[in-house]
Amino acid sequence: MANYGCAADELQSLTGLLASTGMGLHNASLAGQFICHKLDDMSSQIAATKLAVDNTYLLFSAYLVFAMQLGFAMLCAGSVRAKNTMNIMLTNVMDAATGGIFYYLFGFAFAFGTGQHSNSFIGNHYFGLEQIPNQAAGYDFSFFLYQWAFAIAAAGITSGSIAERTQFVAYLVYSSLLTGFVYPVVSHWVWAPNGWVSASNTDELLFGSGAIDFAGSGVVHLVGGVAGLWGALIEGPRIGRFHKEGEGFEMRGHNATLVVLGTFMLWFGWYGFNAGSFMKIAVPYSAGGFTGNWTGVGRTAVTTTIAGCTAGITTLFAKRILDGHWSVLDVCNGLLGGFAAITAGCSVVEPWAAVICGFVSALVLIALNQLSARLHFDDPLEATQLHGGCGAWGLIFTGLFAKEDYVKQVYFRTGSPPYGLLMGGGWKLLAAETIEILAIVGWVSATMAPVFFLLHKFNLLRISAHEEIAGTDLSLHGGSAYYHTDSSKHQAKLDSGNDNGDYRALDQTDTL
Amino acid sequence: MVNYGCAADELQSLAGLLTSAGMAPHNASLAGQFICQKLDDISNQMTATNLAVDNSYLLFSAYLVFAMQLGFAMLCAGSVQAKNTMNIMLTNVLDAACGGISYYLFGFAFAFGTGKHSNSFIGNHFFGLKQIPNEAVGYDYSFFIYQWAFAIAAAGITSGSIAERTQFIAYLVYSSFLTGFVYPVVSHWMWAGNGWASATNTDNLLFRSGAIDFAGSGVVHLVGGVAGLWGALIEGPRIGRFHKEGEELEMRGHSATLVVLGTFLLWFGWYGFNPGSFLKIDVPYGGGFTGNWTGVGRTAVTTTLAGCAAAITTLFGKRLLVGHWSVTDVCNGLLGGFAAITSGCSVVDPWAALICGFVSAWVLIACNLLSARLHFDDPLEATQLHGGCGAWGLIFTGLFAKKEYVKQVYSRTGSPPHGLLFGGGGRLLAAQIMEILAIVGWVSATMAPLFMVLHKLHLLRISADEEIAGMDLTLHGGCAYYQTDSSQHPLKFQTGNRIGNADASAATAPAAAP
Amino acid sequence: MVNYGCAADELQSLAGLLTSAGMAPHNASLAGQFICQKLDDISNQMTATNLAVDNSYLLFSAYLVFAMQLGFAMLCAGSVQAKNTMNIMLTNVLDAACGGISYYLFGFAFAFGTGKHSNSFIGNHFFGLKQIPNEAVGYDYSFFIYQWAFAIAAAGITSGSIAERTQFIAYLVYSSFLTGFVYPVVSHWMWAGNGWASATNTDNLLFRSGAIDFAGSGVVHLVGGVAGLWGALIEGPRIGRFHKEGEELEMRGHSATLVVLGTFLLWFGWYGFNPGSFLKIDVPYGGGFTGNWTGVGRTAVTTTLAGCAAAITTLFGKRLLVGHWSVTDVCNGLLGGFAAITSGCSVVDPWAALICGFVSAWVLIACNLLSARLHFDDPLEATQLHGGCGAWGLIFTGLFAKKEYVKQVYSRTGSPPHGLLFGGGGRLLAAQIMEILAIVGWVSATMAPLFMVLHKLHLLRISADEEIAGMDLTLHGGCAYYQTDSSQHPLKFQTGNRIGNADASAATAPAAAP
Repeated sequence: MANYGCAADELQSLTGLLASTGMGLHNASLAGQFICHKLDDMSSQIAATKLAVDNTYLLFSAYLVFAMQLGFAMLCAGSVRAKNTMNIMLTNVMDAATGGIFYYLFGFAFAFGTGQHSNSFIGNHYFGLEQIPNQAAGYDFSFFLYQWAFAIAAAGITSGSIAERTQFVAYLVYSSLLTGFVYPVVSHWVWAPNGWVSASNTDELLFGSGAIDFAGSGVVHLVGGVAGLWGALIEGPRIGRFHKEGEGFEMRGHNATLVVLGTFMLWFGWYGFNAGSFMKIAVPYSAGGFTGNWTGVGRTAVTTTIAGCTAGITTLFAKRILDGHWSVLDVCNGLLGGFAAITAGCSVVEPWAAVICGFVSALVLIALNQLSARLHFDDPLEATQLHGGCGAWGLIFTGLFAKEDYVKQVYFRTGSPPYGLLMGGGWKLLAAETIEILAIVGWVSATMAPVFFLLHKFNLLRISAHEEIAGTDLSLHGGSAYYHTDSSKHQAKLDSGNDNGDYRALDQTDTL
Repeated sequence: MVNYGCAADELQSLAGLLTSAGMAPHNASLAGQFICQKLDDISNQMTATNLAVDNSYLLFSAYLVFAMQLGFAMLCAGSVQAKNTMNIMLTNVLDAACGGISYYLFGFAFAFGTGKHSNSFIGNHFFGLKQIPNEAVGYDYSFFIYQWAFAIAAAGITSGSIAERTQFIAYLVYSSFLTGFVYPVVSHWMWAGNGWASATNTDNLLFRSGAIDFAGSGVVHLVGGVAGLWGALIEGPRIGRFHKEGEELEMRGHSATLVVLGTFLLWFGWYGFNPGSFLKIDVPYGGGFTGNWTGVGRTAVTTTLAGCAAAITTLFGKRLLVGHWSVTDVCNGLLGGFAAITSGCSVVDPWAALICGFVSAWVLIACNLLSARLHFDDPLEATQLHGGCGAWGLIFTGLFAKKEYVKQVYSRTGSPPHGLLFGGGGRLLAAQIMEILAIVGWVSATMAPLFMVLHKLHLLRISADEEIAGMDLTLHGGCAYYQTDSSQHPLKFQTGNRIGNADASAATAPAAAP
Repeated sequence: MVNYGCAADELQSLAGLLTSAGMAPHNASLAGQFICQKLDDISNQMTATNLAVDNSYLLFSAYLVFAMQLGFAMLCAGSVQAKNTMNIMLTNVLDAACGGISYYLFGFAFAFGTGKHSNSFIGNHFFGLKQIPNEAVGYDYSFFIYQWAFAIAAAGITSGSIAERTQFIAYLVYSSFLTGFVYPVVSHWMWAGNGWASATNTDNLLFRSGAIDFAGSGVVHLVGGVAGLWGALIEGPRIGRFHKEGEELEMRGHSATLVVLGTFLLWFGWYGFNPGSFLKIDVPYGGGFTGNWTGVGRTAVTTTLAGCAAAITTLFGKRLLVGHWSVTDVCNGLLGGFAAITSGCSVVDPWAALICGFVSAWVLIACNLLSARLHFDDPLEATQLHGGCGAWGLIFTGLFAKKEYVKQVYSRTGSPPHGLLFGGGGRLLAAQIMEILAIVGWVSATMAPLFMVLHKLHLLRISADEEIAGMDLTLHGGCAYYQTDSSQHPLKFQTGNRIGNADASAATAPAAAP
């Protein structure tokens, strides 16, 4: 915190100046103390207000990010068949719940536990929120809440990839591991002040640049996507999805309304995800100036919006040309792909560049979907293609289009830091971005693939074919999600033995 | 508001000091005025910013709490049978709408109308928002909006308990009574500056402690739960729910998706409910880095962890007891954890929240088993969830409240009573138990007679015919869902449609249209 | 931004005063500089905090307004037949997406592009957000996001009026035109610093008053409603909706749950729409305790009360007229109340909001009766609701605007024209009526020809076959709902499935698995 009051020597020199007027030393000291005391009071109040504003901003951003979990739940529920609705919704609820416990106990510590004896690979402080709030590191509880909301998003992505055919126990295992260990390590690398690829690393920046992954195209989306890729690969496609002849059989989700609901909720939450990643809003770019982090925050909201919008429209027309109809489901996925892509560079690119980002990400998604259909890769929510593919593109995009001014403002750099290749900033940033992609793909593959494979070997991964055909809701979760027919058809039953004798009498006379 | 500028005597003494330097009195006065004017200007702007931050914070928290009403509507809709969906959603919409009017006219006055001639039982100022904004008590419009959003939540809880079998008129009567009178009185007791059990009471703290019910485990959840208990008891179970032999027929809600949607929205809104109850965020604790924002953040964390712990406990608990992984049970467990932590969220450590959630899950499971045995039918488990877990939450606070946090949150000095397990003595716990007894007594004394009178007048429960057919058809003009569309009436519109020509011309449209 | 530090001459005079005390000029200058430097630092930080608070407030309000788009999507989806769900949801998604691009490229410039060579009819700066952020006009990116969220709401209204029978291409054309040109022009008139009817016009106020349309009863709702009126009129009613004999066939939406969900989300978002229109919250009124935060809070209260009053009026009104308690009607009534209060929300007292809501409910009921008699078919009642109640809202403001609030909200001095019933003269009312006429005229002059041309080119309405089959099947690749799943194709996958081995092993799985 800047101090706007008087330091001890300042008070002394002010007193000295006043004493030089012939004012008695005692009087001078009184006058000096009076002025300095006022200034000190103001300074502490200003500091308090600044913290209040920043924490309020971060908390409400965290709430928005949390709302994305609702979006995921609805998106997933709508995208699967009715018989697996309970299953997928349960996984989404449990992502949040188990994530809350694990991230509290150790996930946050792995990710942001910098301090003495900490290293660039994994954090090791603040287990169980010990020593939080921590002025030295600048972490208050709001920061934990915000990061928790991020962590559960990654697990949510993966649950889409392996939907409709995974055992619930397998889900519990991989979800805990992903939220509690795999994801925190990556977020340590990229976001902690001593992570090895972090652009805010204060010691040694990778390639003198560090990878710019502002809100986590890589950390969140690519991680979730790659984990989903291995899960879906090892499980194989759902029964009936592909045929020997190579023909693909579309398995539609049971409720498009839920998909749209989920997409809009995700869009809503993304304003917390991207714009909120500034963490602080009351930071001016120049003393007394009109611009500050609030400008960056606003610009981030704009680039996010525009990237998503462009991707949605591109998908609309591209799918019309390719498939012949205007598909709202495809547009929703396109939108989300655009968001996933802009997430890395949202704070450091111009709004016009976001148009390019969204346009390309729509094409990336379409291409990957076609490829995965050809390879008989079955991801019920296209999560691998969407979050993995568009997330990777987003990192490269940032390496191409990051603007020097914005990099300096957002990452507090001076001089001329590396920035986007196409903006004349050289190769260093792009190289760092590419390294981030490789590192994430490598790390997640090295950790998650063995997990899924072991589960597979122990027959804990995939449900039986009978169960799959009957639907997991019936076999595992105690019944279907929907009972549109009601239980009034049980009249015979209730007639014979209803507790409410007087009503039973009425039944016999009136309804039979 | 603290004044960072100069008081009149300060200005005078500053000028005096300068005069003593040999400055001419006029000049000294000018110099003093210059400095003080600057300081005053800054002070005013700082006050404004402070108010702007606090009011923004409170307003957005209020919006989040309002979103809980949507959550309730979806949760209730999904938890009832399809044939009663319109009914329960209408009650949820009207909870908000009627609540808005009645809380504006008198509810807010009963709850927070402290001032001259006010007492510790009920408030009597600010009817119809008269004299609001009011600097003396510090209430601005944002405070009203926030409290209104709380008030409508209590009525929403009760509507779940008596769902699927209550006459609409009965609903209108009890809902107005609850939101307009019963709930405001309780909130006056616990939260107003002169409520008899309030922990912020400046005159006379109950047991020198006051009950700590920070965001309303008792005021909101227990009130709603007890009201629901009496309603459900007096109405009796839904037709077909229990059999003479004691066998139970589960009546499942028609859409688990809506239950999950509602649960997540409630979770989302709870971040306004609990952390928002600080009312102000721009309040430093004196240490520099920490302040109400720390308390707010910690409250959000405890809330989250309690819900998460309850959800996981419910997941495994139900798996062991019933044999399947049930998402609707997990959702209810989650909400139980939230209802429990609501009382102590601001004064306990995060690890204690885990205990709170863990126990609340078992409280809910036990209450549900008990109610099944007693043939008590609450379609949304609202009595068990909000009543049972709410009561547990109050006790939990009496056990686990941390001294340091009690001092910060309630601006106490010295060593106020705090959690029994933290060596804070039994005073707080006694006050908490007193609150439970008072709420159960008051709500029973007001709501039970009301439901009984409605019952005697045959205004409470719908007829068995109506119940079997579903209220949507008999009362609300039709079903909630029309998945099949009206295009099966081709005959009708072909023969008699006003735009029959458009229809006919459709085949030959290019030719016929001009 | 106000500067709380020292201007150059202030520093000089302070140093002069100190010198007069016998201080050496150098020392005096040092002491003066010291004090002024501190004040400057504080001033700068306060400016930053002020901007941070205002921008945070505006951004979160914008997010709330954006959430209304989700509300619209759900409301529309629930209000149409199941066979057209995909279609209407796609239009809602694209309203946001296309609106984002077109508003970025030129819509924002048309609306708020004031500057050199700008005029009172249309803006012409800031195309593609060039020169944003702009200190001179005070626009930051947050302002764009907020205005974009408003712009897409207008297009959303119209899509309801012409639902279930419009070609997708026609939708794309009118939507782009409305969001990109028609709406921005109107918002320039009413809200830009030099719009001809703007109440913030600094040169020349219309009737020395300007029209008070605080959050857009006219700019958003009336525009959307009138556009919908022409669209629905030119298209004609849906097949089967009316019969030659004048008999009416109600075509119910397929899901009341979605309607309630959408309504609550719109209510939630309206707290960004109305209170957010203050744009800044950190602005004191000079009195110390009150400021824009008070106005913001009051706006939230009036908005709530108007909606609540309208909902309750509709509930009982419809009960008397139709005979049942209808939740969908209550939802529409609620929204009508919100649409009406949107114009005057910031300048009327809470009790006046009750009147606003009460009347708007009857306006909506009357408009609906009239449209049924005239065989005007608007599937979502958007014309009646947003058009009718929006127009009433503008008149209401002309009647009930309170002088004190007009002065605060529009930073007026002296005695500006205010509500007729409060003795404020007819000027404001005249300006309000002028706004209604101008909007109806402008939107009719632009949108009616557009719809007519599309109609002539056979691009407007789908064929009767398509309409009966439903657009989801014919245009959008399939239905929205697949409650039955594809596992009924066992034969197919048993014979030719790629993972046939998994399938085969399934039969023996229980034995094989450990």
